Amino acid sequence: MQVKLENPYRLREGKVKRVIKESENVFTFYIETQEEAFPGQYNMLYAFGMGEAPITIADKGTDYLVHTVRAVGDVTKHIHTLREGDVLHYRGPYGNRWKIEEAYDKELLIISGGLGIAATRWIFQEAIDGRHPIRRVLHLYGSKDYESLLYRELYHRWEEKAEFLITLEKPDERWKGNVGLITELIKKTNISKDALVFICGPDPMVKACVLELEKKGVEHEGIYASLERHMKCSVGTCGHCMIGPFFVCKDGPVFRYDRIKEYFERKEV
Amino acid sequence: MEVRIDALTRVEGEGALDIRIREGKVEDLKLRIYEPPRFFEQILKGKPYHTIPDITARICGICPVAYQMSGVQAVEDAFSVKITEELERIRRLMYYGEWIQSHALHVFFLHLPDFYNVSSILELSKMEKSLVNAGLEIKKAGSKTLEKLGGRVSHPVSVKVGGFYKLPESLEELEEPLERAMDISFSLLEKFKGLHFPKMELKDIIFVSLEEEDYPILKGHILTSDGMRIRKEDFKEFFEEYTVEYSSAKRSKRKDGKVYATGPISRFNNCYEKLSPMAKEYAKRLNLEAPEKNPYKSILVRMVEIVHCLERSIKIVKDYRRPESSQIEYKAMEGKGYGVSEAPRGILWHSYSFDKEGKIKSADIVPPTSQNQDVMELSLLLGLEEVLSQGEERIRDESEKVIRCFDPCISCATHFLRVFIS
Amino acid sequence: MKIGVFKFSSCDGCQLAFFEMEEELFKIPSISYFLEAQSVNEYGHFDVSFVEGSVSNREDEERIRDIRQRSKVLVAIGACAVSGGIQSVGNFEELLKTRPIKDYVDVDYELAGCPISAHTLRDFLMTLLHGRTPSLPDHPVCLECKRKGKVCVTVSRGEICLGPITRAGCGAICPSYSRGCYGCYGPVSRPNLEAFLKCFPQVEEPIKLSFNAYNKVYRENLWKSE
Amino acid sequence: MPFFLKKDRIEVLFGRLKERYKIIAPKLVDGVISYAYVSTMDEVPFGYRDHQAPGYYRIKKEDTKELFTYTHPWNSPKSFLHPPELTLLKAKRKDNRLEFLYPMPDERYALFDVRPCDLYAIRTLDRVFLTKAPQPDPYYAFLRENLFIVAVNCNYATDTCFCSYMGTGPEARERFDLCLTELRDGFLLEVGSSKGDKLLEGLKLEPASEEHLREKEGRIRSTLELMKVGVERDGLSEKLYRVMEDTYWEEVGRRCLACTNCTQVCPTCFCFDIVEKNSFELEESQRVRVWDSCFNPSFATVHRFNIRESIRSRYRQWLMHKFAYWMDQYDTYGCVGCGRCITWCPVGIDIRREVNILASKA
Ligand SMILES: Cc1cc2nc3c(=O)[nH]c(=O)nc-3n(C[C@H](O)[C@H](O)[C@H](O)COP(=O)(O)OP(=O)(O)OC[C@H]3O[C@@H](n4cnc5c(N)ncnc54)[C@H](O)[C@@H]3O)c2cc1C
Ligand code: SF4
Ligand code: SF4
Ligand code: SF4
Repeated sequence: MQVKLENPYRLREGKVKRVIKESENVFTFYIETQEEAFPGQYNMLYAFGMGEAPITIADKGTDYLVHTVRAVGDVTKHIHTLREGDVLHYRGPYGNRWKIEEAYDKELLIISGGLGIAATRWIFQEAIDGRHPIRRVLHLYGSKDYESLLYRELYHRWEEKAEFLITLEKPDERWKGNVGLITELIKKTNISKDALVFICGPDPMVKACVLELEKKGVEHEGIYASLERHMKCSVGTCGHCMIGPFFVCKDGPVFRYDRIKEYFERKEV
Repeated sequence: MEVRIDALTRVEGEGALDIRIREGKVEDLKLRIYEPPRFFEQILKGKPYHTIPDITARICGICPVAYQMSGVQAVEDAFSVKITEELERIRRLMYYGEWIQSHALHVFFLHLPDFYNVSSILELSKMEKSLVNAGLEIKKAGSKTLEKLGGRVSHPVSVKVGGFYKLPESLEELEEPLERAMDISFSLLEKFKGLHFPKMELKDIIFVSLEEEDYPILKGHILTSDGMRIRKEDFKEFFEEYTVEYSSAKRSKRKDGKVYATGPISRFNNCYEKLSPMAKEYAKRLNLEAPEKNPYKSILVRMVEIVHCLERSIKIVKDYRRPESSQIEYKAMEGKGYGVSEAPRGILWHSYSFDKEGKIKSADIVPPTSQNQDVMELSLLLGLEEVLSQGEERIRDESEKVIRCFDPCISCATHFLRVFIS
Repeated sequence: MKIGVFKFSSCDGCQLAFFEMEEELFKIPSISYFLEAQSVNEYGHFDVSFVEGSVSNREDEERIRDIRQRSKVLVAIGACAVSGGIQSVGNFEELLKTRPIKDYVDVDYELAGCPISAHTLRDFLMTLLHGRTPSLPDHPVCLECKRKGKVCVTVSRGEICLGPITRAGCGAICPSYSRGCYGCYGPVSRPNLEAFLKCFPQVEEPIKLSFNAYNKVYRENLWKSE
Repeated sequence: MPFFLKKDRIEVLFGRLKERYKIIAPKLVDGVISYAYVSTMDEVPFGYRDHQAPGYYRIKKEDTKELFTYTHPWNSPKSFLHPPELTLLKAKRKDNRLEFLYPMPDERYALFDVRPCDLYAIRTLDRVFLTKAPQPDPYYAFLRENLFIVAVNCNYATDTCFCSYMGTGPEARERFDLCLTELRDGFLLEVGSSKGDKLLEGLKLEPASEEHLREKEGRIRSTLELMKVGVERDGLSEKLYRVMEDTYWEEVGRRCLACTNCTQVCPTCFCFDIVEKNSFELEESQRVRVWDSCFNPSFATVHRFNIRESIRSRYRQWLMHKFAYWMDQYDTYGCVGCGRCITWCPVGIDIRREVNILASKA
């Protein structure tokens, strides 16, 4: 018998169209591809001899997709050496997507912490492109300092179309806006009880935001969070990304908060 | 003039050499081994007998099997254990593996660069790539034998009192590398013949080796070139260890004060007749004859011994059938035991006494390098005669070359009990 | 990349691993200091220094501090350098004072093993050459033992095996030769010693005889209790 | 239709398998019954009996003419379907480009003597790698599709066996090609697939009698009765979900060595790591899948931080996965009751006992 199955480990290639230096160790890559994908999904990016790393699809155009990568380890550092015209090997897209339709006729609150904005940029842009019946789109973005702000060239457009608020933890004299943790910003902001919330950021930030949202009367059913876990296969077989009964790689990375709450909030699950 | 070599290179372990020259003559010459002693005999005290092969192996990472073999032999001697011929053959094979590996390491990595006046095998490989590759292949045959029988090259894990923890199903995979190493060794004949050897003759020294049924390696009694045959238990009656102030390693001399040498040249001179046919042939083609008294030619003797080991190994491998049992039963008992074998560098003598439960009461180990320090100094005196007038650089260079002929292993030499300041 | 290889109190077995790398030894660019391998050595600055052996006296102590100063990355290789080695058993009997490298200077990486395996050394060097961050195993020998399909000697024959608390890396050689691991790679960083000793009180002796008896983990948890 | 096979005719069956497949069968390796390559039936440890208990395994030769006197081998079919090391891809640098090769395993195995628990474990692995995976794993699929299974029903159970409690044995019910039950003077031979039919093609076989069938039933029943300790399966996962914060986990965590043995010998534990194997000068690089374990301290690290730092939490992950999460993920328990993790735990932690204690706290 001949086994003819699509090999999930098969790598495809895309040309790097454009590289943007966002900050000292964060670069954004535009990759040529016509692959279908949805906001919230990620690819496994391959670096020869180094391994693979899951990286969110930060945005997508008709013939390209966007990855924003922070150089922290072997794979990501290698990817940072890529320049226009180089070839990137990857597989994907994997995982589920942000359920934007849940926000129809409601308020949509997006909360991004640090690099988490890579996972919300695309869905935010969709939400404000006018095709979705969403009452109000609000995006809160918390970042460490001025230097690490990502996607600065897009802010102007975003601010025109939606409420896009930034807060910095450790600002310098260049900064005129909000100062403090993102939870402070949530506190200050007017959010309706039935708002739909998308969060992406480090675990502790997600937890803190949920607490703050609870205070505003937002139900856990109305909160979605995109999680990060150790991942090797991305197709639900290596076991590394498990959180309770869920595989973050295939059941997530986006989870409705009430579904993962009891595992996510528990220590060491 | 004082010539100092602060750190000898391309030898195992670290030592130094001080030479004082006055009016064209060496006035004083000191081989200083400064590695701190590691007190093995003391560490062994109180430990159970079965730890001997694992602990004593750590005296030397280059010839651990030698320590294991002398060690288990001493325990077996104390407990009156008689190993079967079959198991003895496999012990020999393992020991051959170590000789091949260790000799090839010395010949190609440490010694050969001297004959080409280069700093290392890395440089040598740039000019004599195929020679170096050949050396690697020969060494690999030894390494593979050790890995197959003991799990790894350095500090193999399979040797125990009474035999082996486990023996492989088959040794078939060793045949090819061993045979290839043999072919390669012969293909290098012309290269070795073409090496240039400075003249030197060690006239008045005694060659000391073991003597046993075959060319000595695993066991036997001590044989001296002036005709003495000494039982292993009497070793210390004829040879004595002493220390010198400037060195942290013990030395050894014959009680009658004669300087002696142990190692390849001594074995070759004392037991030439027992070499395998191909090894004899190899020696003949190198125009090497016993007695050979030029230590510079030890490199050739090592090649001859490699051929001997390869020939014997191939036979054992071909005849190999896994023994019914990899070890024989025995009981620990009170007593004293001796073990002696031929490490690649020469005679390695162990003795232990045990209490009723087999705990070690005392341990005494005499490694080859301790024994060879006097002959090394003597050879230096001879070897330097020619070059004394040729400047410091040359003296230094030649001194190291002389020392390398003896393949000293300083880690072995500094294993010992206590420093006596003389 | 400038590489230095240094020896302190030891048996030489870990340096041998360089030679046992065979052909690949020749692919290492620029070994600038390695007494055992070459006669021309340069004692300058090093990108990576490999240190074998334990520190036993004043001179050693000064030497290791000097090497540290000259080295961007310092790697302790083998049980002697990582734990003090077999000779450090003497510390407890007040025979001598010999200590692991980390007791004197900062160490960037520790390659476990008595001796280290040529394979591990190869992978480590290669990882550095490829510009990767080396990651060394912190799981027990048991995992390797099972990956190799070896039968557990403790369960099937009642042998004492230090596998469950010993750092992987050797390829589970001892269980492969039907004997229990005697711990030559030293402990994993957080072994459950209490549980292990409770179940196998007889392992205390082999741990204390072992080439890693003076390892920090054992020093602090095992010898203290006395 | 089941057949009756005389004792000596089993050789014929073995011979036919050998013509077509690489046979993996029980064999004595270092005094333990292990799945390994065998070339003749003499290598199979007929007449031996394994005695297993928590942290204990020994065998003894029995004075008997019966063949299948032992239980399952210490390792499991997992070793061959999801091998401990498998190359997923080979990448090669060539003129500034990368070339990729995806080597598919090409072994055609026949597993001779698969016990009901392990047969069920294969079914579980099928779900993990094929039917419930978002993308079926072709490497597994290849080995699986070429696999020929000769199941053997158990006439004996050792003290760590509890398949009956997990509903997986001691009788094989599906997914075999052939199934043997040893009877007093022969074998009952059942055919479970067309592959099985094909292997028997042309053999003259005697149909089994009512009596043969009755004997089989009797034998299965007495094996069942040997299993005295198990777990209460009904509602188990719900109960366990309720005790995730119980202090008892701390208690087990204090005993567990995190040695990973249980996960490695378990026939259904599938977790793996993917590691790079590079050539020295990085002309070539392979991605290799190797067995991993949730007890490995590096298993769940995110940004240098191990999410499950305590052994307690790693033990909880293992047990909850087997008996609770698995149900949600694959609609079956992750445990088939083979007892391997009990036997091969060096400190003898008995998962049945731990499950029962935890469940009783719900
Ligand atoms: C669904 C998902 C989406 C993601 N999206 C993005 C994204 O859009 N952009 C992005 O930049 N990242 C993203 N990540 C995170 C990224 O995948 C990880 O950071 C990944 O581990 C990077 O791989 P690496 O090989 O470069 O680093 P790794 O080598 O895996 O290192 C990862 C972390 O471990 C540390 N580390 C490295 N070496 C060692 C060592 N030897 N010992 C201990 N710690 C070490 C590093 O400092 C780093 O913090 C995402 C993760 C997930 C799960
Ligand atoms: S033999 Fe030792 S290393 Fe192997 S599983 Fe058993 S306890 Fe672990
Ligand atoms: S099994 Fe243990 S003692 Fe044996 S080589 Fe490996 S780490 Fe060393
Ligand atoms: S959890 Fe234990 S008893 Fe259950 S299938 Fe796995 S190894 Fe067997």
